[in-house]
Amino acid sequence: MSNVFQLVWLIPVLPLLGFLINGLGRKQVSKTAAGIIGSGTVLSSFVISLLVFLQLNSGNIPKEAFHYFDFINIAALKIGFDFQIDQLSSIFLLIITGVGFLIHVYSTAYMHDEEPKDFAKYFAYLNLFVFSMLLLVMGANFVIMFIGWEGVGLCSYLLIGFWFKNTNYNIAAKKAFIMNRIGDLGFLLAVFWLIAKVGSVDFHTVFETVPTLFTSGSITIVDITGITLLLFVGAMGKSAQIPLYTWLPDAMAGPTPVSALIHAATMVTAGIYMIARSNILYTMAPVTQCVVAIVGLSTAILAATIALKQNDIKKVLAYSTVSQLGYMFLALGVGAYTGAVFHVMTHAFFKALLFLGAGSVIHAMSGEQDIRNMGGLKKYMSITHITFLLACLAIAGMPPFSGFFSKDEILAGAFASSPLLWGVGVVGAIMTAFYMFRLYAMTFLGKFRGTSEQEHHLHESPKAITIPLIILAVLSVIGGWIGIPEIFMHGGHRLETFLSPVFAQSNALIAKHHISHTTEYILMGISVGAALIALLYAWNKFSKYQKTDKEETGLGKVLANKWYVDELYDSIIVKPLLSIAKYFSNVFEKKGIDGLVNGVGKAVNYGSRQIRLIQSGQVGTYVLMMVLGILIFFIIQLFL
Amino acid sequence: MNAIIFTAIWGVVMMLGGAFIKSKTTPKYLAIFGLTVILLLNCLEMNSGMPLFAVELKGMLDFKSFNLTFINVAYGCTLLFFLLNGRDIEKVGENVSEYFALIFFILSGVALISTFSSLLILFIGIEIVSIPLYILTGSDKRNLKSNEAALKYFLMGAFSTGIMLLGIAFLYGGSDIGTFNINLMISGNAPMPAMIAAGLVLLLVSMSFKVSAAPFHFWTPDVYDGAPTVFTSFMATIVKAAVFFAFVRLFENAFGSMHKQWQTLIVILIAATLLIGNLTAVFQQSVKRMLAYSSIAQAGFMLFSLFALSSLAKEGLVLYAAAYSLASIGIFAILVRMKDYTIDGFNGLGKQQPVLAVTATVFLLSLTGIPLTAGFQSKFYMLMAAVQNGQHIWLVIFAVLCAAISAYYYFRIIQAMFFKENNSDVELAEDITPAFKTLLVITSILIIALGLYPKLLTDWLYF
Amino acid sequence: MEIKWYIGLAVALFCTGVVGVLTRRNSIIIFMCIELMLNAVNLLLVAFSKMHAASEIGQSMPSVVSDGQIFVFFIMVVAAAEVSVGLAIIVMLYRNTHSVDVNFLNRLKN
Amino acid sequence: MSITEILFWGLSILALFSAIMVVASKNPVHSILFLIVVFFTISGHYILLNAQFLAIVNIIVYAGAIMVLFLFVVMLMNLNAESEPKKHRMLQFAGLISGGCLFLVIISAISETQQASNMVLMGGGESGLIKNLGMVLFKDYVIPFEISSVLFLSAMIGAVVIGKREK
Amino acid sequence: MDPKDYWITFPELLIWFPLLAGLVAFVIRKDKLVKNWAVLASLITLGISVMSLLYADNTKHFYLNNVSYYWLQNLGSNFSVGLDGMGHMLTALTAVAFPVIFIATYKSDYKNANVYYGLMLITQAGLMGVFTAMDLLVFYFFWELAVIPVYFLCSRWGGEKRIQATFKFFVYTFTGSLLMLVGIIYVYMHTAATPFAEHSFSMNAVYSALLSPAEKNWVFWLFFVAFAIKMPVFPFHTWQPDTYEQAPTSTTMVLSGIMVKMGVFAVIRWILPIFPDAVTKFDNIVIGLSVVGMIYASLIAIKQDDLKRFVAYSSIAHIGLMCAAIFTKTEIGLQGVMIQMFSHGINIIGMWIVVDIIEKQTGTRKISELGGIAHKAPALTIFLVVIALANIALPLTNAFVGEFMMFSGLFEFNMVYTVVALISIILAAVYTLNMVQKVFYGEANAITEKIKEISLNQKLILAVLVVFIFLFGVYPQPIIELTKDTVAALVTKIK
Repeated sequence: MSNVFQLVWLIPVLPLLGFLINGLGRKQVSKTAAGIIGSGTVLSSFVISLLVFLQLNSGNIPKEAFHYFDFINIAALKIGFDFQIDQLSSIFLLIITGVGFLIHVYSTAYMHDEEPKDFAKYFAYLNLFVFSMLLLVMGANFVIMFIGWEGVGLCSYLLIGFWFKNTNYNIAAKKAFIMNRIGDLGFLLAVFWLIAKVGSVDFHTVFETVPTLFTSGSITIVDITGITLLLFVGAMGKSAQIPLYTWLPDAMAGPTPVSALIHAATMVTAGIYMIARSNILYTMAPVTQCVVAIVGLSTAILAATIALKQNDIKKVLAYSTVSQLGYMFLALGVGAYTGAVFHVMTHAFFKALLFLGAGSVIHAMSGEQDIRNMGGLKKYMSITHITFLLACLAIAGMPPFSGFFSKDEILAGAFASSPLLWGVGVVGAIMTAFYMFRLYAMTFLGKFRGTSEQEHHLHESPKAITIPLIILAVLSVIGGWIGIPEIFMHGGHRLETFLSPVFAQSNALIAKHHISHTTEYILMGISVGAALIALLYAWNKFSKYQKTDKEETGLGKVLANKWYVDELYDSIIVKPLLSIAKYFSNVFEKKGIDGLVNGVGKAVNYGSRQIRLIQSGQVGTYVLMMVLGILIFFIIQLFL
Repeated sequence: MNAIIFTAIWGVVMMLGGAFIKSKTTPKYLAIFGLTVILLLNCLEMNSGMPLFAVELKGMLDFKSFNLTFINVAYGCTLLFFLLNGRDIEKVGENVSEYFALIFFILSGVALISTFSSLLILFIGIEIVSIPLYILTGSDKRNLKSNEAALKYFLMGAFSTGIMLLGIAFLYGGSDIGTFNINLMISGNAPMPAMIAAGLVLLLVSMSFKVSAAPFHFWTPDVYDGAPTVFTSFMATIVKAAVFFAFVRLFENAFGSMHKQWQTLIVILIAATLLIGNLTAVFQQSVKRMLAYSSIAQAGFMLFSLFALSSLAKEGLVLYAAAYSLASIGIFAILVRMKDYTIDGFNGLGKQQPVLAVTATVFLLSLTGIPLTAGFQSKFYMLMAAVQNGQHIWLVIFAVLCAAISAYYYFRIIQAMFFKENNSDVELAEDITPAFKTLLVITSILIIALGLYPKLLTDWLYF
Repeated sequence: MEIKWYIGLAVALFCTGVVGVLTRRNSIIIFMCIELMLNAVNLLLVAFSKMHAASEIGQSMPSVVSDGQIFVFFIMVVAAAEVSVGLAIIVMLYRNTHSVDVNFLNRLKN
Repeated sequence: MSITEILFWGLSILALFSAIMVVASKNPVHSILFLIVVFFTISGHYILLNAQFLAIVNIIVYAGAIMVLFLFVVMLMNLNAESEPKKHRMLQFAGLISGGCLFLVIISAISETQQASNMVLMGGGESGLIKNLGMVLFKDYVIPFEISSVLFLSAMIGAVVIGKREK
Repeated sequence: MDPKDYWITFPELLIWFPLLAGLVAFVIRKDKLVKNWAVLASLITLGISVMSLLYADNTKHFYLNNVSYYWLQNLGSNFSVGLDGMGHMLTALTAVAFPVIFIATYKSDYKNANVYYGLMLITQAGLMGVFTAMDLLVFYFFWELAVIPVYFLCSRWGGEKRIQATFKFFVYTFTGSLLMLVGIIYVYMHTAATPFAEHSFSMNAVYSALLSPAEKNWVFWLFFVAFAIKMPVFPFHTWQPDTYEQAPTSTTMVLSGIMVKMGVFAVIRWILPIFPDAVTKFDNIVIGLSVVGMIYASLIAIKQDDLKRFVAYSSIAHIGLMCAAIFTKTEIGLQGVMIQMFSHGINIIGMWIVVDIIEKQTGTRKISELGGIAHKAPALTIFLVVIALANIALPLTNAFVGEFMMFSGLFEFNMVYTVVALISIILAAVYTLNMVQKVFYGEANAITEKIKEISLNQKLILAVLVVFIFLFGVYPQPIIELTKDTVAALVTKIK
């Protein structure tokens, strides 16, 4: 066992340190210091994760989790504060710390207009996020994972609402948090269910014992399905799937790097990580898998359709993220776990790149986000333009860019389980290509449509922005080559071989279905071809786009308004809830319960007022009462 | 025996003193001195078991330490009453020494009815207690309320005497051995013959009248309200407690063996008394009248001793008598000094007279039955006795609910004293001497001491 | 003579007194009715004492018989005392209100 | 029907009649006189029962002292029929009914019991004689006797306190 | 094993010292002086409690933590007090809370401060007594002793509608405790004899009282109503918002921080062991009520505009969960309650401190009138946000551990309740974030313009609380270690 593993705990702790320093000393530290601390910590944990990865790659893998201290330790339940390092988590570690680092660097430039203490605060939050995300992926049991899980939710809340003076941003942040919360409840319930059934939350224990318990019958298929479904609810919230996806587009209120890091590269993929982590459970619950696949696919399509009509550069990217996430869930649903993870990785590269590029554009346009007021930017900001184009190609799934490999793998998996899924998937892919290039064309091609004073200080962004762009561009070009399918190159899929131990159990259960190479070629051809056509169509349609103020009509309007989903939620959930609350607090509480309580008091008062009238002051009455009393007593005593 | 003889004699002394002593204040000191001596003599008799004069009792009286302890309690409270209210008695009218004399006669009556063992003594004792009370009630001659109270009290009192006598007559006729001795009257718990039953009911009624238990309580509010406040204080506390003691002793010794046969009547009495007393008190605006009703409510709790009729209950009764008397004497003593008897009259007392307010709070808390006060212990004993008895738990619950209501009206005064402001800065209370304050403080300390450690009292009851 | 007749008579007189107390307003008359009640009781007691005299207990211990009559004696004593006080009170009230009507006594109520 | 029974019934009816008249008659003076009659009849009963001492005391104390006192007071206030207005009927009626009920209840409770049919020793019996009662009174009942003095004292003081005019 | 005859023991110290300190406070006339005296005294009490925690191990130091004196032998009641795990934990909470409260409200001046602080300290003594009582009668005494001073505190120094509100509170709780008294006596009458008396109030005797199931079923309610009112559990809660709104904030802190725990504590200490069968019989009703209460209170909290009422309702929701968790009778649930009792105390006191600061500075509690405090007073905001997050049980805050365990206990009991109860967690997020947003974010308005950053000692106090929040959020084990014996004993007793 190499001593690198003794440093594992540093990976999350370093960003935490960064958070503490920047957070507590936000008044003292200068901008540069804050930037250096922020990025430096993440960089160093990246280095460590790299070392860890190399260790794993060289085949020495820690047998069990690293135990640090007891979190909860009672007779009924033991939950340690444990980290688990295996292939899966190491991949994610690399993505998080790597992309995270780049985005930190990017941010130093992007946020430089902020006041020093806000600047420091921003980096503090960013580090805190990285810390939580690392907890999420390193946690060796569901509870630690959940800690990270909610932690990232919190950070996204804080960062979306970073400019807290703007109420709409706060509301967006709140929405994000609450929708995540809804998902988290699913997660929690699943955990409780596990505790009740398995009596443990450790990944090792659970994944070892569940199959045996299942065969022994002490866990039924119902339990497993329930648990997995509930976990998936959690994933829905975190990874913005139907019906809990609406928060993600609103989350674009946050600073662009945040959108890149949290809402594209890392946090939103937590759901995929979690399901991939507990793949065995899912493999044992086909119903759930089916649900996952369907939800994923429909999300992919729905989001894609919406993206077709969005004009806010970040909104388009947001919806494309949602739809890409949908693809990943599709992959998980059809049991192509490797594919999902693969796509997470590539997506992290190109989507981060897209966002950062968009950020650079917005930066150049001094805050303008509406692509209808852009255009022809390619002659002002070439690096941004190039990298953006590469990213678009990647996401559109053009070979040999990274997106192609991962998406192709997913589609292949889908086809294997049912051609229908594949078909729909392809449609999604086509739309992806279309809206991405609509975006690209309207932004960079044609002639500039913005105001003149926007125009004359258009400029290429500084190094700190462009370098990350370039690095990411490279990655999103070559990133896919670690997963070259069999048909091109035998043993080319290094990722699969690397990850295979993680999914060993599931793969044992899944019947390995082979698609003949010819079919695979055909599929590939169709999807790529279709996408290409859509791409070219969008290219020349929108490169000569003119600003028109004619209203969208028909389907276009519906799409532009995102299928009115927000309005729907508002009217069937939010409003009724609020009115009930209103009724309770104004009527039921006051009139009902408290009314009852006070009613007793009133009754006593009333009784008092009445009963004292008997005290008439007349001796005659008094004596009469006495005599009556005597009579009653006599009757009771002598005749009853 | 000492108590009876010497209180009677001292009454005569006070009476004659009235003829010779011109000073208004002297009788008070005379009375206080005399009562102290008598108290000591009674203690002496308790310890030695020997009275100064050997009188052949002929089964008329019974001086077991239990009864003597009660006499101590009653006399002790009276002493306190003298100390606190001496000045106010002087204010009532001219015939100060006569008032004291009457009080002493009442005390001898108290001693009689707390030691009687013959119905004859009970009858005479009750009359000795009542007749002077009629007079004291009417002693504020110019005040029509006082007159009215006196007449009402007298007429109804005489009426209830009639009832009582009829009852006694039936008992005499009904008991096979034709006796007035309560210990021999009945034995065994065979279903009682009709005449005994009739006698029992009539006695029950007349005694309930004397202790103002509903539905025979009607005289109480008017009389307590009309009588001069000092004497209200006296008759609402010591006298009432004494009559209660007699009540319990009568029914325990005479009818204890057939307790179950008449328990129902007691249950009705308790329920009615608690309900009416507490409910009616809620709405009163005059503190004096409110206290009158509250005394009815308290009687409801004391009746539990009759309901249970166990040793616990009897201890409880003595404890209750002490606690209730102490607290009421205290609160009345303060009331007497108040200018305005309405609850608003107490507004802002806490600022003007902190000592009065705080002690008054202790008294009221005790009357409410808040722990750490004697009031709680006594109620606690009563409830324990009742629960121990086993039947009619609903009655116990009903009782505590009524106690909750009682909190409602007692706390109105506390609120007035501490939490309400009085706009004018006139004196709320008059001639508050340091001695008076000290006495009040001592009283409240007594109450709390009893509340923390009731054995102070209960241990005396048997040895 | 059976005791029940005496009981009947005494109770009848007693109840007449009660009715008087209930129906009259003149406090003196009410007071007289109360005296009537007391006398009824006296009669009853004497009758009972003689009843016991007839029984074997009475034969064995004559005190049983005399007890009742002594009691009557004491009742008379008490009654006398009561009367003196009662009339005094009534007179006092008459001095102040020039009426002996109990219905005028309602300053104290509720 | 023996002579005693005849006397008993006669006296009883007279007693009841005059008792009712005490309650019924308007004029206070009349009620007093009727009350005196009642007392006399009751003394008669005492004599029938051979309780001579009580018979005498009854006449002296009640018919003599007490009733005269009453008479004085009534005269002093010169109350007459008109001076008492009607109590309203409702209450009178209720009083009548409840009083009657009381009577019925007690009688019906007691009359049927076997105790109620005990015989009363008419005429004979020594214990009612002054000699015997005197002995008992001063031997067995000395305590109550002495104590009743307290009662009288307090009554006396009371009368003084109440009666004395304030200066 | 240590000698039996210590001249004084921890429970005694914890009770008598605050009591004496309170009595002393009455006679100190100078306001400043009495203020400092109160702080000092409470700090000393804290010291004592910390000491007692060092000797918490009852297997070694039994006679240091338990003592019994003759009191009313003839009734079979002795003045016996003792500290078990739960007792230690709650006395510690009480000991921590009071200095925090005193220092946090150090700025605010009261008329006749001596009376004020005297009563406060006496309240502390009463609370200590409740948590240490090992004799049912003694428990009842302290139960009342703790309430009476609070009654006076609230009605004397409270808001304008204080008298009615407080009086309602008093009569409500008083009725409850009287019913409990009947229950106590009834149980007592069925206990075994002692050398001195035919029955006994001592804890063991009471635990083994011979009650028939039927009797247990109704006596249970006599006890439960009293405690339900104190906690309070829906629908007995209506006194709470009014009282919290009207009471002076420091008293409100005592009420909501500690006094509320009296109810929870009492249920665990007395109801569970005495009426296990009845608990099992009625668990569905009680848990149902609690869960409904959680949702109900949370919904109302969404609509509250007054910060104090807001906190009150959110507290009701939290307490509902505790009550439900107790009645699951599961080890994990009860353990969760133990942790949550402490955490809730800390968090809600913190919440009140912030509310108090805001009210003191702006003169209003209306959420609608506030806003934009964040950039006027960042430190305050950060503290509040942390506390708010603890309030919605975010992981790594102390509340999470407790609620996690309670929920998982509840889940073991019944899944449906858990789901419903969890909804209230969402609602908690909704109303808490609403509040944070409306009060602290957005643009500052006329009222909040003049807000200044909080003073150093306020910072320190809040910092202490925040440290607690995170310490027990990350490493709750100490509390678990402290209380797990109690829980184990309970669970075995019930099973």
